[in-house]
Amino acid sequence: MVNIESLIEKGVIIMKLSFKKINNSLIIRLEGEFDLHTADHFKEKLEEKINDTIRNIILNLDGIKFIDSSGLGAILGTYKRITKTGGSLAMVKVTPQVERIFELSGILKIIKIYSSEEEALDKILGR
Amino acid sequence: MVNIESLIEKGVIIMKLSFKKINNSLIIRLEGEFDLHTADHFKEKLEEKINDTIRNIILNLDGIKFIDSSGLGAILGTYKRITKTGGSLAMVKVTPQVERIFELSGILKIIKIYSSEEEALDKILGR
Amino acid sequence: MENKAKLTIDSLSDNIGLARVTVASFASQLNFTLAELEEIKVAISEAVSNSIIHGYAEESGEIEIRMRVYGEQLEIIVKDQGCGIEDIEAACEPAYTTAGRMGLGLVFIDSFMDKFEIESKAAKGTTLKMIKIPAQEKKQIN
Amino acid sequence: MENKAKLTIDSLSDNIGLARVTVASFASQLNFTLAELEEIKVAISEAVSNSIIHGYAEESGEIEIRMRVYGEQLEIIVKDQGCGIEDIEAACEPAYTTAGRMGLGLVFIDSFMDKFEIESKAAKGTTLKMIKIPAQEKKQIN
Ligand SMILES: Nc1ncnc2c1ncn2[C@@H]1O[C@H](COP(=O)(O)OP(=O)(O)O)[C@@H](O)[C@H]1O
Ligand SMILES: Nc1ncnc2c1ncn2[C@@H]1O[C@H](COP(=O)(O)OP(=O)(O)O)[C@@H](O)[C@H]1O
Repeated sequence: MVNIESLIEKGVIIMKLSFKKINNSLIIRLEGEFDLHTADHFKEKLEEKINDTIRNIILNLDGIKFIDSSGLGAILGTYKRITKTGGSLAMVKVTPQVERIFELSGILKIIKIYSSEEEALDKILGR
Repeated sequence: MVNIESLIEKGVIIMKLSFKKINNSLIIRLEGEFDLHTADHFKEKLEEKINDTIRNIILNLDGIKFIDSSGLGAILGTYKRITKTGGSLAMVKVTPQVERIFELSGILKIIKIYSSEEEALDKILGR
Repeated sequence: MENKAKLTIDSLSDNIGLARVTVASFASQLNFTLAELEEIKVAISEAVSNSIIHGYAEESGEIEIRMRVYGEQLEIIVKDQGCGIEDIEAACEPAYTTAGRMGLGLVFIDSFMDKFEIESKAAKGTTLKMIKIPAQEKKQIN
Repeated sequence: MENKAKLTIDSLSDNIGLARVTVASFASQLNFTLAELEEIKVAISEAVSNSIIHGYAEESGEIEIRMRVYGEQLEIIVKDQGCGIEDIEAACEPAYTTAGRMGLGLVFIDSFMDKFEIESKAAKGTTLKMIKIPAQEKKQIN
């Protein structure tokens, strides 16, 4: 079996996604590199997982070591999709490389970053 | 400053060497990839460090993640050099990739691998 | 010392990571910091993605990535033989996109590289030339 | 699906790591294990080192590395326009070397790849063709 963690470590372009549903919020943990190639993969998987019972999305980006404007576009697309139906999108834990790209792009004006999934859930649910 | 550890992690070809002298034995710790390019670097550094007061050499290969026949050749060259003056060469801690190449090459018939620097010193000095 | 390499890839998104890894590995013979290597990776990623999406509009084609180091600087040339850019000046504006994307690719390249030039001809293709010098070297010159 | 890439490098030992990283990254689109990727790296390392040391005898020259995946197999072609191999059969013998080296490079390539062919002409150059199939795929066929 190919060891995905090690491939990611080796700079091989693969994105691993894991999903967790807490009430009406979907937590998505992303690992790997977020570019045009993996953005397509991300969008496909998201369509499979999203349904009427999901109102909010939390993207945990702790495992994203690389992002470019295509990855950014996929995040913004997710934001547009979920806010259209009245939901919220929050991001959690961002590596310095990713933060730099976020700052340059201005995306932080519309999507907030929290330091943990719990904090993001609290804010989104207004607890 | 370029962070050598991270470059090595990224698969960038750099070899880091550190030397420690214990009585008449020279312990050399190698980190990185051992190929034609770094073998030249290794040989140069070795020539700088070796002198009449050094009888034995211990190569700690724990940090070597890649080796090919050029790296193997550099180790064998070191063996020939040090045994010519009556000394010994021992190797310490070998990663699975390196062990596989060693086995295929037959080098283990003439150079022994030990599990720690202390064990190698004990054997070499006949303690 | 001069050193050159050239990577030619099929126009497939599968190969963007390959282009990044190859250029970053080539670049690392200069004194770039890890942060600078990341910037180079973003620039390559944007350039190659553009050739795939815009240049060849997802049709088949080849993308050429030339790398060269000389006098402590890195030169990278990314070339496609795709549709070409109609209005180069407009293309460089933030948020300008003809494909419903972010319109940030060329902006990122421009801000991450020390020098950036575009040459493009309709139906002939696009060539991006980028130069980056390690900050450490720039300091020593001043 | 077919996918191709080609890396052309100057004949410098600085570029051996680059060749390894590029080929391993390209190869990883197939189902290779990490151990198999290491085997591919060794084969590339030996082939490129041979072109540098023997083919071009440390003089300047270009080395071409063609990569292709098709039908779940990886094909790699390493080509130089160096001096050529005089006696291919002898060259493949363990411990045979014309340069005081280990004489194991071609032996390693042969044992790590599923198929290995050498084409060489004096003063024209040498081309190595290698094929590797992930063990996982081989199992499924049988
Ligand atoms: N290689 C290329 N071939 C053709 N057109 C291109 C190319 N690169 C960029 N362009 C054009 O320039 C525009 C801006 O590019 P860019 O800043 O990367 O944003 P985006 O890719 O998000 O659209 C693109 O929308 C496209 O019209
Ligand atoms: N690309 C090449 N060009 C010319 N001669 C080569 C090439 N590759 C291999 N050879 C010849 O084949 C011999 C055996 O190669 P190899 O098994 O790799 O051992 P080594 O490199 O240790 O000598 C070399 O010594 C050389 O004479």
